[in-house]
Amino acid sequence: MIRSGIRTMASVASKENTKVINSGLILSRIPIVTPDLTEFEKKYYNYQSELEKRLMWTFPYYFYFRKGTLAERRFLKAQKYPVSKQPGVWYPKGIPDIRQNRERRSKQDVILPKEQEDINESLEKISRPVVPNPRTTKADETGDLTSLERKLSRTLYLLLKNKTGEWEFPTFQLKEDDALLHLNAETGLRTLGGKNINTWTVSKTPVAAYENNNGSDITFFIKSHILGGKFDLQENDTYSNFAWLTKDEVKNHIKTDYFNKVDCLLSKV
Amino acid sequence: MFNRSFSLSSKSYLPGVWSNFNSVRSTSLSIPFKPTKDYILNKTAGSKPPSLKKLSNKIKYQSPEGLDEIFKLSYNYLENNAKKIYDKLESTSDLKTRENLLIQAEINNPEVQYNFQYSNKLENNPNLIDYEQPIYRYLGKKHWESYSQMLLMQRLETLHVIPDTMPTLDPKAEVNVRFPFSTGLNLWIEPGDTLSSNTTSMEPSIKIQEYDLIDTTKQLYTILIVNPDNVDIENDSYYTSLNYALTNIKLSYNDNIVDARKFTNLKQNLLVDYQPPVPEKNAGQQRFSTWVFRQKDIMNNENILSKYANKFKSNFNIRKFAEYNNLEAIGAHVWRSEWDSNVANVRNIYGMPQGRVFTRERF
Amino acid sequence: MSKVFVRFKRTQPATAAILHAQKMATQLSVITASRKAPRLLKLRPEDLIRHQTVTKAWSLFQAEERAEQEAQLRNQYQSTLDAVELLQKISPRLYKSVTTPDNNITVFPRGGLRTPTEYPPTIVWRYQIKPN
Amino acid sequence: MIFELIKNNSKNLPSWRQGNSAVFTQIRSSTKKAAGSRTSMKDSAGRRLGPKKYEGQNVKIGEIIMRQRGTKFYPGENVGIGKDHTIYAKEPGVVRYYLDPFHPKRKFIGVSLSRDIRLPTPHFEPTVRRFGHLLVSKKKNPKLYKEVSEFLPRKTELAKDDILKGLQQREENRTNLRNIFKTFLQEEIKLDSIKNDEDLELCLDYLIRLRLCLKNGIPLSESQFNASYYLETLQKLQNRRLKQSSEELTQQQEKLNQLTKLINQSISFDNNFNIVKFLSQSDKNQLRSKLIENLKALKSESKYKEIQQIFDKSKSTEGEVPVSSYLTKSEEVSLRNKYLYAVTNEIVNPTLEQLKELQKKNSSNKKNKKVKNKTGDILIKRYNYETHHVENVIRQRPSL
Repeated sequence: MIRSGIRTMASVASKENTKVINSGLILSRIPIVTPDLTEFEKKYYNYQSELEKRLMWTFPYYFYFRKGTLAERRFLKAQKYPVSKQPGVWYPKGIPDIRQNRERRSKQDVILPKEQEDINESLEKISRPVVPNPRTTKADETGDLTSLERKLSRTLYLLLKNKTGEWEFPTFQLKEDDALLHLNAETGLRTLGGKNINTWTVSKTPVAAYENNNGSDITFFIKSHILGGKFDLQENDTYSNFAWLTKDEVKNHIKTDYFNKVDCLLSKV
Repeated sequence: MFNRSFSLSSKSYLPGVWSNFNSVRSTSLSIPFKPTKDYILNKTAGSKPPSLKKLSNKIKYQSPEGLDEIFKLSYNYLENNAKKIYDKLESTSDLKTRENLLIQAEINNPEVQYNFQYSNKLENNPNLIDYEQPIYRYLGKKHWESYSQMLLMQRLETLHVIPDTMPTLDPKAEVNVRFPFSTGLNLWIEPGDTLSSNTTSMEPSIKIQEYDLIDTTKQLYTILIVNPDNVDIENDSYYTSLNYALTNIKLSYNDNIVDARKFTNLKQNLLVDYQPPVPEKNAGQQRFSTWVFRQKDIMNNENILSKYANKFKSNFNIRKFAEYNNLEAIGAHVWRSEWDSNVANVRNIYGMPQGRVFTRERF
Repeated sequence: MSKVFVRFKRTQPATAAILHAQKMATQLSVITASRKAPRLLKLRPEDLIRHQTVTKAWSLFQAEERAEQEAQLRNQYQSTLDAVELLQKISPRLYKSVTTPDNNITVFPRGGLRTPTEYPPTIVWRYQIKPN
Repeated sequence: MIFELIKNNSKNLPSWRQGNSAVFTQIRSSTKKAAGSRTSMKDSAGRRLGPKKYEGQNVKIGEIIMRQRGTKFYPGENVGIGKDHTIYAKEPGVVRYYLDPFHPKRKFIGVSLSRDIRLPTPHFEPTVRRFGHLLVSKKKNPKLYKEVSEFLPRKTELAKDDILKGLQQREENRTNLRNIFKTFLQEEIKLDSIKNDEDLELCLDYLIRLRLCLKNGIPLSESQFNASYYLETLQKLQNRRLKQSSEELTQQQEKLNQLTKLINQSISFDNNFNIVKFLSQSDKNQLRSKLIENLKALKSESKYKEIQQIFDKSKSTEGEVPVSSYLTKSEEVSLRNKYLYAVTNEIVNPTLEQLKELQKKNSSNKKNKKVKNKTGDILIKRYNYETHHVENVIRQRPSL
């Protein structure tokens, strides 16, 4: 590609000034939690785990709990014991086949003894029970599109609303002669959204090009991730609003041909 | 939409392609026994498999947990894929591609799989395994190739049936042989079995199962049974005889057992009457190989008889015969015969002269 | 002959060795496979077919996912290629800047990107960045 | 030097050893002995290996062609290999040393049956074989002929008596069956068209064959064809053997067809393969549904003796169609289990009186041992999965 570029440089040099070059920025916030499972996946994993429980070797509790300890006693107390075999008795569901306290014909449920639950205990206490944070946040409930805390399981993309009322990715015109695409995008982002933002531009190579206004105006997209801080829209002439949106929301917000250009660049997850 | 979605169109395609039976989908693609079908497709909690007969066994049995829920989703997913293939089928007219699409559309159907895996593939019941359907032909071929075909080829090679009769064989149809008329038994013989002369005293019935896509209304078959081990005492060698020859036999995918009932016209179908194996004492084993050919066109038996009749018994060349009549070998079978005390009886019934006796040692 | 009693250190009786061996045998038998393995899972034909159906559907589903992902990657590569080629036509200067390797930009960010977890952290997002 | 070393070391030894320092062990140095030892005397005489017959030489059966260690040469066509890899001729002919493209790394030795046959023989051509046995003439060599034709392998010779005995037994059984069929045909069916003995014999042949086929699990229509075709073929062969005219054959076959048709319409076999009067499928269905109704009615009135009588063949009344003629074996068993042996009532945790009553009943029932295991009340312990307790249960079944 480089070699061919050098060859054709002279021939296209005359055209250089005829087009306006913009650098666009696809700024994403990567998912914070693992992707949501589909119904099929959920049920399949459930089936597999049930099978695994049925086929697993008997849990060697004596390996984990030393004989005669309190922990062992607590563990044994929590277990449910299978029906034991007695001679001369008819078992309609089949004669029990028990080894090491396990019914070999069915699955083994290992029940962990419950710790005392007291959520109100202070955070400093090390032995407090583990209570996971919810996967949905306040922003999800209020439907706040500008929050970085919405849709934790999805990748969010920054979209801006320009003065004509159209949504687009942040786009900045290359004004100086020696301006570079990615640097222009980064400085542009900071003038628009304030200095309190930490981003990482993956590469200076543009990932897509979009021509609008009959091809007189070309936007080269640069991919970038937001790592910290926040986008705070400053007073400006071009954009009036911003939003952090998932791929399907992006599709609803922007024009079809514009979306088709960036379709493959946006993550489904 | 873009979220990782599992497309379920059970709503849009009720009742689903796999429960539609029409000209394209025959009823053999469904399980005829209703309780089994219900159990597989719409199992309710607590119901037990109908293949369990005793009540006590039913109480004892537990199907795996979580299977019911995931099965419904899986079935809908696979049925949806099948629906797409059936849609594609409507716009194709090429027979080969249609056949392939029909196979692809049904291969994941649990009903088809159940029918095929748990019913007799040899004595097939067309309500369960209907070889008219491409999918059953495909499954049948795979099943045949997994064992029986390999066994046949091994026996043909180790017994040197190839190249002693035909040069080689590219097996395309499954051939099975049994002798119901002589014994009253319902047993299929394995290639290479040594059979008593009593068993083989009457003609075999031969099952020819085609798996390829052919025009069954036109295709004709020739069946030859040859014995390359007749003693040629003058040359101190052996010669081949033709022991049974059937021509112009018409078969279908399901009705394909060849016996006297298949003869529409005795003269056109029966070229050479059955000559039972009557090995002579100390002359070693004789290999009786059954060859099945596809014909290119109708054979004129009178012509052949006038030309070759004298050669059938004394020195038959099966290669030349096949070449002359444009025959394509598609299947074979072999059994072995040896002298036993019943040979004299068989010779007597057939009005043959007494057998010769040879020295036990070779010189 | 006079008997002299001597005090000895008390030793274990002979049966102790046997008991020890027995204990070893019990312990070994506890960890042997035959005692821990469950009974074979025997499915009836109907359930086996249902299981096969599920397995088939899952493998097809996975294959579909994989194909989709590969197609997306292919499209991404093509899109990048197209963009760079267009840039080459329009602006050779930018094209050169884009295609010359620059180590600074490809360096992975210092704090790193956070790996997704099953549940979110207590502080979901850090809104204040440290000024460099 | 060694001596000194021992001396010095002995200072550290305990006192009781120090005095005897002159005692020391003998040490061997590594020198070759002048005389020969056993190791050098192991050379054996030459084994006389190598080819015994060369390319193009004639050989007879059993002649050794090559002695070798390992398979330097592999046995090719018409040769064998011994346990020490000796290659010998199996056929008389010409020795050939050759290569085979199917095994490019091997050298072969073969015997070609004649000088103009090259080895290896073409892969797709029929193999050239030599028969080798000699014809034993009855006229020229009657003694040898007798000896050879009467010879049987040892195993066959030993099994012969048993086989003949079995044959005789089966023949006897068949005659018995024939007699039964004959009386049945003559007394129960009284077919008019069977006039002479010849026809009757043909019918009996057909019936024997039909029963055999049915017993071997061949479906009815298939069995009927099988039996008639068997007889037809025999007729055809007899016709050929006796050199009768073809008209005669067609006559015979027509007769056979008539008789088989007649028999198929008037006779069938029950589920124990006993001959019974003909029942069509619709008749069978009708009888079955009637039987089930009857059984239901009898069961509701708990008339188990009557139910038993229905299933008991020996006790069935005159004129009534026996159950076995229209039910299949499995149907019969399942109906019997359902209506005769099924548990009618259960008493959980019975009282003392109920237990005593049971004991009394059982002691009186003891005589009838045969039906005991399937009928009569029983007391068992059963595990209850809800209460997790073992409970005593009296399971009441019809007592006969």
